[in-house]
Amino acid sequence: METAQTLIRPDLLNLTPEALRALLPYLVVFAGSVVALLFCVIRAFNPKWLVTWVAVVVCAAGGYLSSQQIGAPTQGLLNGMMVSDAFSSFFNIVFLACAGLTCLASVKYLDREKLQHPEYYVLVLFSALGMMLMTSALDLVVTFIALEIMSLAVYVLVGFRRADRKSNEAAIKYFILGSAASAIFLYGVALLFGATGTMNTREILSAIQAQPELVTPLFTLGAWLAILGFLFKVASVPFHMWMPDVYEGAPAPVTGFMTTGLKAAAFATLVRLVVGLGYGKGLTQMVQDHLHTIFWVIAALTMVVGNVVALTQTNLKRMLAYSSIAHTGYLLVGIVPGGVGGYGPVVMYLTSYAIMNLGAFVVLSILAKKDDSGLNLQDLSGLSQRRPWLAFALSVFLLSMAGIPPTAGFAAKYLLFYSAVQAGEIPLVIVGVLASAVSVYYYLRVLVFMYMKDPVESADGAAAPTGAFWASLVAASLVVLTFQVGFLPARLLEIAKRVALGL
Amino acid sequence: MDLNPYFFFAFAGLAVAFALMVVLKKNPVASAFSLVMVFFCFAAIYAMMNAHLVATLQVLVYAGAIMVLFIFVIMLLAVDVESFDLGRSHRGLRVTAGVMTSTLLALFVWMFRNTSTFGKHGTHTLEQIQAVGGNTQAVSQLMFSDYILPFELTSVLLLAGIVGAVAIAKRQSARKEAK
Amino acid sequence: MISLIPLFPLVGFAVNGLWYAAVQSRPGGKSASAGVTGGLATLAILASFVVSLMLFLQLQAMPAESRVIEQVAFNWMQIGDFKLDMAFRLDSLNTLFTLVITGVGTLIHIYSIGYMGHDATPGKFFAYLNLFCFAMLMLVLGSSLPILFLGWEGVGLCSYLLIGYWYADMEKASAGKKAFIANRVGDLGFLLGMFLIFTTFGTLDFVQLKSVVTAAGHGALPAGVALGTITSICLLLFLGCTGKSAQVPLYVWLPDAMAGPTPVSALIHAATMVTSGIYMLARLNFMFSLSPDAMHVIAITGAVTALFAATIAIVQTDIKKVLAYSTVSQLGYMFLGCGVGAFGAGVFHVITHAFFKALLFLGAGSVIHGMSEEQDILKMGGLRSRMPKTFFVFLIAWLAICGIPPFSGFFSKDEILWTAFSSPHGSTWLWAIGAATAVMTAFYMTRLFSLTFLGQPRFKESHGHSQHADHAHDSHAADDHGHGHGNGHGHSDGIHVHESPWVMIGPLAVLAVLSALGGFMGIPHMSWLEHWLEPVLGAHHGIAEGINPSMEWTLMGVSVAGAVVGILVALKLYSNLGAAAKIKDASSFLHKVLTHKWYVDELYEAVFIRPINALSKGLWKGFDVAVIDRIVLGFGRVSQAAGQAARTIQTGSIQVYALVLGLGLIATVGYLVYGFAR
Amino acid sequence: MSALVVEPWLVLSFAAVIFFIGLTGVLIRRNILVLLMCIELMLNAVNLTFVMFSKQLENLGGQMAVFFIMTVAAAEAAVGLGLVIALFRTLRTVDTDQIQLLKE
Amino acid sequence: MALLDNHLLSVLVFLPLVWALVGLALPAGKEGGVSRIWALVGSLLVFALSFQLYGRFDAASAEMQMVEKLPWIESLGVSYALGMDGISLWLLLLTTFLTPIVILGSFSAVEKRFKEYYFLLMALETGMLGAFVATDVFLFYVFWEVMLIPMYLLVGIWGGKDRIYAAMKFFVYTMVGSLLMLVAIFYLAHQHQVQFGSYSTALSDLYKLALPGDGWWSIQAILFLAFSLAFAIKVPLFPLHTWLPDAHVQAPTGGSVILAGVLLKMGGYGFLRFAFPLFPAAVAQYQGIFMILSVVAIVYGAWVATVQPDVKKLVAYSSVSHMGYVVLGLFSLNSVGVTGALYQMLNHGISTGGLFLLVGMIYERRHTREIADFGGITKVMPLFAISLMIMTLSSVALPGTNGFVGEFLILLGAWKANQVLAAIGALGVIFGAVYMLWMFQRVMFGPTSNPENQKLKDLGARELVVLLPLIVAVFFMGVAPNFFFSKMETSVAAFLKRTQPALSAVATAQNASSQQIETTESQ
Repeated sequence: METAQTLIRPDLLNLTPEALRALLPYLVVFAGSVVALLFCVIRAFNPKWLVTWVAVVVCAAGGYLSSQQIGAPTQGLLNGMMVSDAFSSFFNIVFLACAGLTCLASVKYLDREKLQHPEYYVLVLFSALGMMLMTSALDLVVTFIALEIMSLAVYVLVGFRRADRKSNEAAIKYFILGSAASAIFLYGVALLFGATGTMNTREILSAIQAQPELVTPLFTLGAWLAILGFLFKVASVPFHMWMPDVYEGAPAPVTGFMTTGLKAAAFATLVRLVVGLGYGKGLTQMVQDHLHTIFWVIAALTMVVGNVVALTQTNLKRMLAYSSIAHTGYLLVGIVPGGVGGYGPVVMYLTSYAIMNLGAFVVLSILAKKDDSGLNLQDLSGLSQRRPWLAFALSVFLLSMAGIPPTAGFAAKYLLFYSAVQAGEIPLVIVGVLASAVSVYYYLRVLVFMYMKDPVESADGAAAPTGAFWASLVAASLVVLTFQVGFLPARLLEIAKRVALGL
Repeated sequence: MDLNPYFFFAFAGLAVAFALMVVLKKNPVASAFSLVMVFFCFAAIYAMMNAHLVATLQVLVYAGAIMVLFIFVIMLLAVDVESFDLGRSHRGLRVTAGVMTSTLLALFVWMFRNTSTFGKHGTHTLEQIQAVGGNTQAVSQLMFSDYILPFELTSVLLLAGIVGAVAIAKRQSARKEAK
Repeated sequence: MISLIPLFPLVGFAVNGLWYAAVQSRPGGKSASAGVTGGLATLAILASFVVSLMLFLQLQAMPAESRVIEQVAFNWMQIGDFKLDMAFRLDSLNTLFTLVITGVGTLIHIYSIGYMGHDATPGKFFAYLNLFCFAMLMLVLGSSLPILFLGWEGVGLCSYLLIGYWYADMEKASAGKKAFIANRVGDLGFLLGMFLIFTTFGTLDFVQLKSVVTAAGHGALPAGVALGTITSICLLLFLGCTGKSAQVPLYVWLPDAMAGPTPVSALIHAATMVTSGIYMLARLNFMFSLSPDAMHVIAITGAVTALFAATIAIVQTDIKKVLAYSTVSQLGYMFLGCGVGAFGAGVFHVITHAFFKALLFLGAGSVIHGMSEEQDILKMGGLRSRMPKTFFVFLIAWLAICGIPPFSGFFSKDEILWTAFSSPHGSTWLWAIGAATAVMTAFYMTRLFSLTFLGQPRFKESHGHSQHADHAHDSHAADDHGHGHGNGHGHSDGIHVHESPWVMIGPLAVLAVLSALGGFMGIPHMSWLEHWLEPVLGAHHGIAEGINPSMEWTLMGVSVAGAVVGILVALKLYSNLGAAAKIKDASSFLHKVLTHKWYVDELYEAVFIRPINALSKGLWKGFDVAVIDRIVLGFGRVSQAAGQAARTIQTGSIQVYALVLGLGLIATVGYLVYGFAR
Repeated sequence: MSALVVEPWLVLSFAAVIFFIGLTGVLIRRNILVLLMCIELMLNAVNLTFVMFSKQLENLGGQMAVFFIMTVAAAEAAVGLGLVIALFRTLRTVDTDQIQLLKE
Repeated sequence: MALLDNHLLSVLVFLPLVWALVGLALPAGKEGGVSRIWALVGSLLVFALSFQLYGRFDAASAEMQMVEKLPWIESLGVSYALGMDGISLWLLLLTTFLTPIVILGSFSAVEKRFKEYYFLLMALETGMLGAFVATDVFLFYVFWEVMLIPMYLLVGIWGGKDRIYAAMKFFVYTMVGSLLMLVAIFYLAHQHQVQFGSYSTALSDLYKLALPGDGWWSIQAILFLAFSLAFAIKVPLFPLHTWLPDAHVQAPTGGSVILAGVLLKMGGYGFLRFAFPLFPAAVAQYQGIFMILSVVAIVYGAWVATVQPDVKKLVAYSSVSHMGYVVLGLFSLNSVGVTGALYQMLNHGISTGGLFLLVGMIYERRHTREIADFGGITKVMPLFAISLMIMTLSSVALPGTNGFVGEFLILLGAWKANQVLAAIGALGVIFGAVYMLWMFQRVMFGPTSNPENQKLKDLGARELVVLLPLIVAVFFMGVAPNFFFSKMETSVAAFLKRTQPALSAVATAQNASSQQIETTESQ
């Protein structure tokens, strides 16, 4: 028999219209970033505003296309390497919204910082694409590559203020620790591959469900290392150390993008990973219990450490970084029980958190002075008198983070903890609420400075930047959203639940 | 595992030795060259495992491209500073790190030793691979069908990497223009 | 109709009060004259008196066993089984009190018009007086304990307001506060007693209560109620009485209460308010008589108070203080009477005491008025000729309180002494204490009388001032700032002694008549009073076994003789001050103790006030701030410190970050290995 | 006859040794460039694991993964070195002990 | 007006907020003239509107009335459910009554940032009204928390020297307490799902839950304690009261009045509305402990108040004492005590509110609150003296004033429940008089020796208008309590009915155990 055999399966390359439609958001974003890149390169256009708008339009288009997919049936794409389901479509919208709003809010900031390089927007688009792919991926290799697409872009964005030492330092720290964590994740994937013979989470799950003896030490180690890689990305204690430094050093809009888009992406992927590796419904009892304990401790530690350290911070960006760690802890509460019931609220929380945190950083980027200075608490003294609306917006976002009704943060936290109580995690919830009681203190301290102290006359006080129209608009719309979700959380919750159900 | 144990242990030993040199040598250039040696050892082991394409790429991409990049940067930067031999971090950290990694290694090895069940075997037996024309053929064919998505994504990744590297490393012309 | 009685003074209070608050107290507002405001107030109380009188006559026309007039004004509160009406009930007991209060009250109001003629804020004063009358009338007219309590606390308030009337003097303000708080201590007992009654008997209405308590027949315990409960109720209520009626141990406020204007002392602290304790005992006599233990306590407290206060009165030199202690002592008599079961005798003494003590106080007021605010009897003397009218009325009162027949005090005091001896609850000891007190009373009253009116003046007299009395004392009234003792001494020119005007003397005369003749309503063995009170207080209890009824006359003789002896000794002693001084020196320790009122105030200060004050401070600084707050803030501090500690790991070094990551890896992987290895 | 057989766990352990040597390097070296090299070491250890399993399980997926990892490593190296250059421009150093501006 | 007919409560709750938002858009005017008039008109409008409640309330029914219910988060059974009964009626009216008074009283006290001040006051009113009418625990929690922020800002911006510390303490203290309540709410909703198959946080549904309640650490008991922590902090009950003196002293006058007048009432209201009917067995179990704590609060608060050098702090500690009475009455668990406690809540709002207003008025004149700085004020400010005297008398519970009715009923109720504790609690009657009168004496009496005090102006017309309603209320409530009781009676009885079986069960259990001890001892 000389007939040359081939491993090529042409059927994989014949895309059905449904599959094409499912892939369309990704293609649009990719195409958009390439177009934007072209505009960067071709100097004939004035790319200053054009690239921005290309990015925004692309995000909007991608978001719209994704929203069309939410109701579509779940389908595996390209050999089941990725999946288009409600979960991925929903998060696509979140990522693209974050990216688009970040782009809009960055315009004035970049002008002020003399950083108006069009690459910025391209990189934001690339990272958004990475996020989208990462959340959609089923195959861990795809997850890894998407993770790297996102990360590489973000590494660069963090270091985007190239002349600033802090920015450089943040980028290099993030890069080194991030790469190490990637390596750990990858090591886990390798072990999983050995333990199950596949890298596709769907297949892994069905394999261990069919053959419980596959849950070997090797499998457990691999699974844990893979999960750990994402626990690093979402900055849960003790894998959180990089985060405050990076958040502080990165340009304010980028930090905002990271705390929202990147965090949501990492967390969404974590959820996929946790589900795919059988946590809660496929592991042997012993492994399940041990992993549960580990998650429990990490969640508790994350909530406590994040909040407690945030208490001592005086720089707003850094404080929000620690608060972001604390929020990771709350989110983990939704994962600890290991049931689908928890994931809906996690989705909801991620969305709400994205809204309020992005808002907070947009406000910070408006407030920031050269090289993101002027973001210490003292600098906010009397802000309510100087710039009442900004102060109000920031207050809303902070109170929402503190979980005070009637804001999105409260509704989301309520639902999250509620689901945990249902799952019987009452002690953890108690740790959570006590930790969030601590958090109230530092969020309110910002309000103290803004509302209760009188303005101090600083030397460059007169040069306070003004007139960031788009950023203000973004902030305002986010305030509205914060209240809307706070008052009427039912709709978002329904979507989130449906989204999580498909996992 | 039909791996020649003598060759394997020889290359493995060499790799470990060079890896240690990467870590322990003060001079980054020495580290870099040790790393190249590690890469070569790995290539040899890959070859022994019938992963010919990977072995080749190991030499080309790692030993060739990446290491050249490293050396290039080292040279680029080393010109500017007196001493580039920074050595190691302080002792407490070193000891802790040593203890820690050894412990971790022990834990990992324990895990490996206690695993007897592995995942299901795939279809890419030696015969099958031979049938499609060898390792390189098989890998390439897979790349354009089963693994088309990650393959395409690598292109995006590289594009992103290029844009990023350019954005971050190019001379700060914009700033100067602004001034 | 009954509600009109308290309503008139309330309206008077409202009119005067609002007028004062809205007009007179405003900056630039002009004070109304005492004549106008006082006239208004007097009219109000007079109207009450008229109504009372009419109702009294109405009662009298009724058959004895149904002498009750009731009126429910409105439903005050009602919650489930707890129902409380704002209701008034007039019967033979409180009609007497009503008459005394409104009658004596009217006189004192009239008197005050003169006495307060030059006060800066007469509007305020008369408003207070009317308010007091209102409260006092509520107290006696109320058909249930809570209404009584309303009046009970109300009179306490007025007492507070009026004692501290000249508030600019901190001591007077303090005296007011002391009165209120001492009363409050008693009220606590009252309140708890009331609760216990309600939880035991389910009602607070007097009539219902009586029917429940006496359901099992006279002298028998009601079904299902332990004697201990009854005793507790009685003792708790009696605690209230000790506060309001100034008995040991809560009497301390009454002497200090003399800081108020003298008519107030007469009205509140002699004639009416302080007797409300007796009223309550009499009102609840059916309850008290069930508990022999409680009766003993009451009798003994009364006797002890009587004696104790008399000892102090002997050495006081302030004319009003002497009278104050005498009041305490006389109240002790009344309680002694009630305690031995002779509630009628107690009430009788309340009435006579109201007459003569009011007279004494008003007379003293007249003296003080005439002496330009001098109150020290050692600085008086020889006023007989200078204030003859005052002297005359005072003489009657003096004889009455000393128990010289046929003045009113004799009859009532004698009845108490006799029952103390003869009643089943009584004993020889109680009589002996009472008699001894009678002797001492005669002694110190005579001392007072002698030092004030007899002998030679011991003050520098000035002449040549205007003949009109009104002008001589403008110093005290024009400005209440400097009001007080100091002012009297400040007259380097000496004092122009003068007789008081007719508005003051008139009431005195009426009271003098009453003091002289009032006793005839209760002549032993043919007492109109006893008969009158029978529906409420029950028939006379008779005498204990083994007591010869003829002893009554003997004892009467003994006490009169004792009084006469006391009078004579005192007259002899104080006709020559040198002799008195010798005795004083001879018993300097005793004298000192007595002058300092047995150091009771100091004792209370040391035992209650200071420790609680110190404790409070300690609790505040030592517990509130140092413990609770420290714990609360401690949580914050611990969090902060933990945060700081966690910060220190955050060194900024990549290696350390990676190390922590690695440690997390070890911990988790180790835990998993442990799981497999187990 | 050789009794010596290369058991899978032995290869795995060898890879782990290399991996942890790399990790140790990240922990103890101060030169950022060497840190980057150490991360390459770690990735190589992973690659070895993949290839081993690929062979053992007769599944070329492992080798595919290696191919992608190499690509990623290249891109990472490019960006990482770019970052190092940028850092060096402003800080004039590649010493991790010198880049501790951001802390606590 | 169909809107008013069908949604009176919603209109009432949100009108202040909407009104205030419009006010934000208006110019503040000179010295905040526009803002304050706008706020005053708005609050008066709300007050007038609240009379509708009184008129339409059916006292004979214990059911929730004027009910509004809209699904809110259906999947969790959360609804926007409003309703009122005899318990909330008067608290609502108290709120709407005090708000215009506070606004009018703040005219001269507020010297900066007028617009925000009046906005926050009205927003606060929305929160308070909402909390009193919410019949869904989730909704209640929302309003409960929403109240905190305006109060926090009021204290923090317009407060005294240590305002920030006080504001923080207030907020964090309250927040810590309420968060555990939140967890308990989760558990309740979860239990509803377990027992009835659907989620619900509606109060009426949760009442139906069967929760094991035997012993000290039963599920009911733990849930009860979680709720109680929130309420006890708010009340505040000893030993969780330390935020109160700080908050009161530092808050601006208006803030203090609202804080004392309404916010503290949330705690008592919460006990009655939530803790009692939801956890009857646990309430019966813990009755003694809470009574002890409240008695301690009464005496302790009074003692500590006695030695305060600052008038406002004295009044603040007196609040601790007075609210101790409230809790004592509530936990007497009989209709007399509970009615008394409810009444005492109203009283405390009136009298302590009045006291704070008066302290504020003198503070505006003298810029000090140290008792030692005063003396002889009566002479120069007679009307002030009269007003203060009336409020003082109300505070010391003189019969004829409102305070007496409340304290009397509370003590009577407590006496029925436990005579020893009631007796100790009654000591407050004495100590209350001690600290109030002593303060009064030191401030108002004596010679007007300080020259600064000699030139003080007496109360002006506006201040009198502020005080008069309170003074009238003091006497009216003292004389005609039935006017109020008649509306509460049915509701209180209905609430108590739920605790009675549990109460008798606990009593029997205790009797049984004590009998057992006796029998074992006799053996």
